[in-house]
Amino acid sequence: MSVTTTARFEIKYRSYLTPEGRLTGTPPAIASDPDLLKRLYRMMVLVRIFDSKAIALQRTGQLGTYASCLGHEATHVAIGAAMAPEDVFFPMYREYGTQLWRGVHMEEILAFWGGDERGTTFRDQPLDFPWAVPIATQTLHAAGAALAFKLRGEKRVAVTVIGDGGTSQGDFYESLNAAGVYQLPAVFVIANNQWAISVPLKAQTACETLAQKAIAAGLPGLQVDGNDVLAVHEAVSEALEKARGGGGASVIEALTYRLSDHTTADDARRYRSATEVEDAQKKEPIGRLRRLLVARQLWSDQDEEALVQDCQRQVDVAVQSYQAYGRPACSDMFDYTFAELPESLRAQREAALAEGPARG
Amino acid sequence: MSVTTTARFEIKYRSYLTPEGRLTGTPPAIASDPDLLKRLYRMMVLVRIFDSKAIALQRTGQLGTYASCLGHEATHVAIGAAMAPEDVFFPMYREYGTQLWRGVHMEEILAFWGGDERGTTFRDQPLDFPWAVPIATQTLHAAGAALAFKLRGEKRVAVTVIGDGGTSQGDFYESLNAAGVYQLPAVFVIANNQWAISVPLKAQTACETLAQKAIAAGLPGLQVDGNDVLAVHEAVSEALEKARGGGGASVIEALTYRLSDHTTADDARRYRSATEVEDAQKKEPIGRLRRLLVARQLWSDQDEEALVQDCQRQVDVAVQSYQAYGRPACSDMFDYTFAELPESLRAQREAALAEGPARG
Amino acid sequence: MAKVTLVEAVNLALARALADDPRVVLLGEDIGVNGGVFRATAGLQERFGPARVLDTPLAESMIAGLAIGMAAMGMRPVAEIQFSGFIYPTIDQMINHAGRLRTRTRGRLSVPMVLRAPSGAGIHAPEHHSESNESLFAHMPGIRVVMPSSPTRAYGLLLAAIQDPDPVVFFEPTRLYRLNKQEVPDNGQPLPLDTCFVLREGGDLTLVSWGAMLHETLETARWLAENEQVSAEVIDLGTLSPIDYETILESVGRTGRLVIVHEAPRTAGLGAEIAAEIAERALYELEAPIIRVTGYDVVTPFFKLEHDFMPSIDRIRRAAHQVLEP
Amino acid sequence: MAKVTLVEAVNLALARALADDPRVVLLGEDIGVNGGVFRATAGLQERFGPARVLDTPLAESMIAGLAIGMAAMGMRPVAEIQFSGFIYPTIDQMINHAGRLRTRTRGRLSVPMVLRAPSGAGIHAPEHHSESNESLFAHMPGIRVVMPSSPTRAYGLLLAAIQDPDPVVFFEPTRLYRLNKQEVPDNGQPLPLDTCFVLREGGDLTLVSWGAMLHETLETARWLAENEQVSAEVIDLGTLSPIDYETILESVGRTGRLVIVHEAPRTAGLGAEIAAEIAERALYELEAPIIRVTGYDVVTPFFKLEHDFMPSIDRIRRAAHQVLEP
Ligand SMILES: Cc1ncc(C[n+]2csc(CCOP(=O)(O)OP(=O)(O)O)c2C)c(N)n1
Ligand SMILES: Cc1ncc(C[n+]2csc(CCOP(=O)(O)OP(=O)(O)O)c2C)c(N)n1
Ligand SMILES: [Mg+2]
Ligand SMILES: [Mg+2]
Repeated sequence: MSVTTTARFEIKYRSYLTPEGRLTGTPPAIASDPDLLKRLYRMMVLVRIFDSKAIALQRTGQLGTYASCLGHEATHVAIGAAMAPEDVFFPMYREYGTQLWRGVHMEEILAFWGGDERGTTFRDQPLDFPWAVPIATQTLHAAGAALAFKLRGEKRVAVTVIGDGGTSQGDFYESLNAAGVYQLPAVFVIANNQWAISVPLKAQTACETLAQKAIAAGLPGLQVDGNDVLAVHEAVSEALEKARGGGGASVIEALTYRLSDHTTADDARRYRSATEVEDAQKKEPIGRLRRLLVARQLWSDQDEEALVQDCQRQVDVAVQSYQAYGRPACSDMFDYTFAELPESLRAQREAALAEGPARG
Repeated sequence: MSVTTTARFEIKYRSYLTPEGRLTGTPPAIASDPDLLKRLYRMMVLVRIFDSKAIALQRTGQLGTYASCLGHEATHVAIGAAMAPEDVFFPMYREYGTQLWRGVHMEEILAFWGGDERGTTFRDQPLDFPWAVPIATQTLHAAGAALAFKLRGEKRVAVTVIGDGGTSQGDFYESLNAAGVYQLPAVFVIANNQWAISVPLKAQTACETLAQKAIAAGLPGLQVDGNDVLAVHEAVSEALEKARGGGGASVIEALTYRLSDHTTADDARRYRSATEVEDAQKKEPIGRLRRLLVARQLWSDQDEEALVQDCQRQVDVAVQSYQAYGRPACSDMFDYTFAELPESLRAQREAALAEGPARG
Repeated sequence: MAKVTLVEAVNLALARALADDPRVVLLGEDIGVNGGVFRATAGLQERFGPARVLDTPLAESMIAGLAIGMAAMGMRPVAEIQFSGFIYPTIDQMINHAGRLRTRTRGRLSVPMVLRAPSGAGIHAPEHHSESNESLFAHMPGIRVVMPSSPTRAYGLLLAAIQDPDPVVFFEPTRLYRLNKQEVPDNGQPLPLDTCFVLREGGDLTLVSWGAMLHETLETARWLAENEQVSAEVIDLGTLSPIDYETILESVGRTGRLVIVHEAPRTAGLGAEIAAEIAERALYELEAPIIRVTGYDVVTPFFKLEHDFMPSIDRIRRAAHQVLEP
Repeated sequence: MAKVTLVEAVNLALARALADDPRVVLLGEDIGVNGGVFRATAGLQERFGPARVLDTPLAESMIAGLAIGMAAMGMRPVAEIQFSGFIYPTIDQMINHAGRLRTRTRGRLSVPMVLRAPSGAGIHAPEHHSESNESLFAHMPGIRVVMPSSPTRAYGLLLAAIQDPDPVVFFEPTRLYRLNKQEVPDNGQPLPLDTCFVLREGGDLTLVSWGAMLHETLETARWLAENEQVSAEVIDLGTLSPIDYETILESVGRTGRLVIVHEAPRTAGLGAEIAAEIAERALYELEAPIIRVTGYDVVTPFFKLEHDFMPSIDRIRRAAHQVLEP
């Protein structure tokens, strides 16, 4: 035959929890696990309260530039909840929901954005990678870690998150390709929040979906409603199970929206309309989960009040710890450059210490 | 609905001329253009004779490392024939068939592999890019050129070729993405010869096809029989027409086979079986076109003999010109570094010239 | 004539180049509607249209590669990299193509592009937003590297970079972006790319620096003049590669003393190049060892310690005293 | 004990590391069945299996990024880049992650990886196969850069690089791969990464070099001894970053004369760093200006002119004469 079809693909989309808080279709098992639903809800609320506090700290000069996660809570928290402790997480820079679930402390997050390397020591989470500011680079680390797990025969999975903008980077593509070739235990979540700073999705790619980028690496790609904690949890859990069982990597595109400015250094009003943000606001993830819980009588106004108070208290404690960090030692700059200080750095270190703390 | 399908894709494959030299399906118009068929054939034979001469020169110490195009002739020549003169070609390193069609001289190709920059001056082809040895980098130049054409409103197309191995590079993906976003007049041909030096396709990617990589950029992807000059010519012509008309970029995967070692520095027997090569040999492109021409009584033994003699003569002339190149001037090293020699290079240039030609 | 900041001067120069030369096109992440994260391209897309000021997908190797293709086809692309910490993916394209297309084709094709990037620490930015990596580019043949240190020089040098027939990497010191203002006549006049700028004349010692560190270097010179009657000549390197050694040699010939100040790490930093060259060519004029005051050989720390990393006025003054009384 | 070439010594060291340490994994393009385009990994996949010696897809940034992830998870990846002209896409991963993961996490995570790459000109290779770019890596904090100049040192330094707890970029001079043989006992003994190697003692002048250029440098020293009774001390830098200055200073303290020889372009090459540092710390011991004999500030030419580009024995000898009779 002169013309034949050699390959066919399709991208599916999953969503169970509507913005109104109703379940549709055949929801996953966690829909009937009230405890887990409530834990997810609590964490999403904690993250949101933490987030607004961090912005307040920045606005009052107590924190450096900060990247808000407003609107991404379902995606981030669901990833954390789906992962096993021995899995390893490779974040970009705003997945606080995942990190808090996995034992990173709020004061560590603040310290990072406060300009202090001690923020990335993750005292209760020794293996997760720190934030990766150079976009997409972390996806290769995830692939490398997954390769290590596979070569050592460990049943662990590397999970990474990347933004819609990040999917334009060659590193992202190369990591998917490696994951395909080596059948790696890895899960790539694309947190598609529609914007890369001021660049809207349609100026980032001509693709209809970002999930279809998986096809270029021979991987399965799936779209989910990223504001539906059930859908994300199910998709990530399935991908983890598959990866853990030797079935290779998956790509999950979580459709969400960045409700805040890109960072506190950004002013999104310059490039997007208030209407668009208002529309997105209506689909935000926390309200819809609360509505579900309330409708099922799993949640009351009192619960809400108590939760908010508790979260605020936790955040306050974290802020205090952060503020107690003080200045790192100048010598730290040298002492962790290599495992052992080379001779040539010794003199520089002494000179620097002799300077005393700098102004600025 | 909880689960929906949001996108569907398929990859088609086209082939008209069987290895036996028979036409199948609905062949493109050029099947009934004997002159063009004969021109294509002549060029394919010239390229093959040139290629074997180049290898001979290398074996006898008259040329540096050389990358043979044995087996790729249909793909390469068809691209050249489909392009318009004002289009621009961005080669990798073995597309002599395209280049000769477009006015690059055989002695220039030899000079390049003979270690002489004058090989890339392309005296009768002032705009095409020189060879790009760093794999995949050229695809971005093609995208950039296409962007220039588009911004200036010119009806010109940038055409580039990349190998199967090259498709694993981030640069390739980034160039496709740019071509999608800006709807660029560009054609990306993947010359899938099954091997990247010693790495077979299945160790390069988990993809079923390489054409499907287009999906990751929202571009159309098509597979063709790369040993079928009609199929390649049709596919490239259509892609060019589309691009020229403002319809954007295309990806074409031409399925062929590298019948030779990777370069003269390689020994393919180390990593692939003789049987595989023999099987591929049966599908090589020149024999099948000759069989078609002969069956249609467009070609005789005498024609063949005359052609071979003519090609040999042309190649001999080119080898003589190449051998007459001599040594480039040492000053060339400096004089083309910048448009104008900076003061700091002047002293280095004088010092270098004072050295006299180096041994080595 | 209004006074403008350095980043406004960059904006002025870009606007002027766009207006004067139809081949000029800007491209980069967030440079369109948003006007660049530092506002260097503010208003330019509105004024010149989206075909002259292009937002790109998020991919730095792509930005450099597109610019090379455009430049070789006769345009004058001016590409922005959002921070110099994200410039590394361009290196392959810059060294393997931008810097060598002319020589490889014996002049048939060339790459008149500019790669702009903010550079340096001191603005309390997040990780990877405070790097100084000019010396990596200075080591690349066929590429000019430029870094202005005032609004006037930003304007004139950027125009020169855009007009230059070869690739230029143009670093803009973020710490100076809004530090102070100058009257910058928008006259379309480029400044030369083959000479240093003597910012202050003096006969006792020579201070060479570039970019933001000139701020501290000049302050040190002023302090020395006011407090110790020492007259320091201050030279702004301006074009970091190829280097104009004549100006420096002439100065050191008079002063016999040289201190080089830069923010990048010391080892294989550009200060080494200057020190080596001057020491070779002016050894017998030197009254004291050439001293480099530089960032340490450590990763630029997160911002709580960035001022411990960057050369301070104290350190520069101490070096000056060392060369004055060796 | 058979004599081996430099590339065979690399192979021996890799085999030894694979045998001794289960964490060691090799990865790279064509390193498996094919044994590497230079045969550095010949036979290793057969011997240690495809889970220890991995062929990778064709993507250098990927190779570096995978190695970082593997290393941080406790493996000891040794990655091969096929030629140093293709190492540039790794720079982003190396500088932004490999070199800083330890300091950014205050020691919680680290990157004990090795990035091996052939380096240098002189083997009539095609374009982009003859580059020397060690100084780009020497400028990166947190990364060691090593380049051996003999089979013995290739073996010992590569073992040391693999055992080192931090990232090491290991350049192998292609020109020396098969130039000559040495007896290399396969004893698993690493050589130190914190000292230079004095290859020849002498009191009249000091010649510092690394990699393939040591060949010409040593020949020059021999010539000077035989023909002019001049005794040149020849120092192999070995580890190019961080540099062991003590050995060089001690030597220059005795000879008062220093010539540095390297193949990479002059500007911001590593020779500048050494010259600057020695001139600063030993100015008063210097009897003559320090001279750098280097590649020119041009793109490494195609191979017909490569020997015009590379420092020749003539040039080194002329520099020696200059410092001897300044
Ligand atoms: C390599 C690189 N280039 C540029 C930047 C600057 N930058 C920071 S965030 C960002 C946009 C990222 O968008 P996206 O990937 O969609 O993630 P989001 O911030 O929307 O979550 C850019 C361009 C960077 N951090 N790294
Ligand atoms: C960036 C880069 N990495 C590595 C190489 C070395 N190399 C040259 S050709 C080649 C294989 C290319 O395979 P493919 O893309 O399939 O093209 P083919 O040679 O088969 O036509 C490699 C690895 C290179 N030239 N550039
Ligand atoms: Mg986004
Ligand atoms: Mg191939």
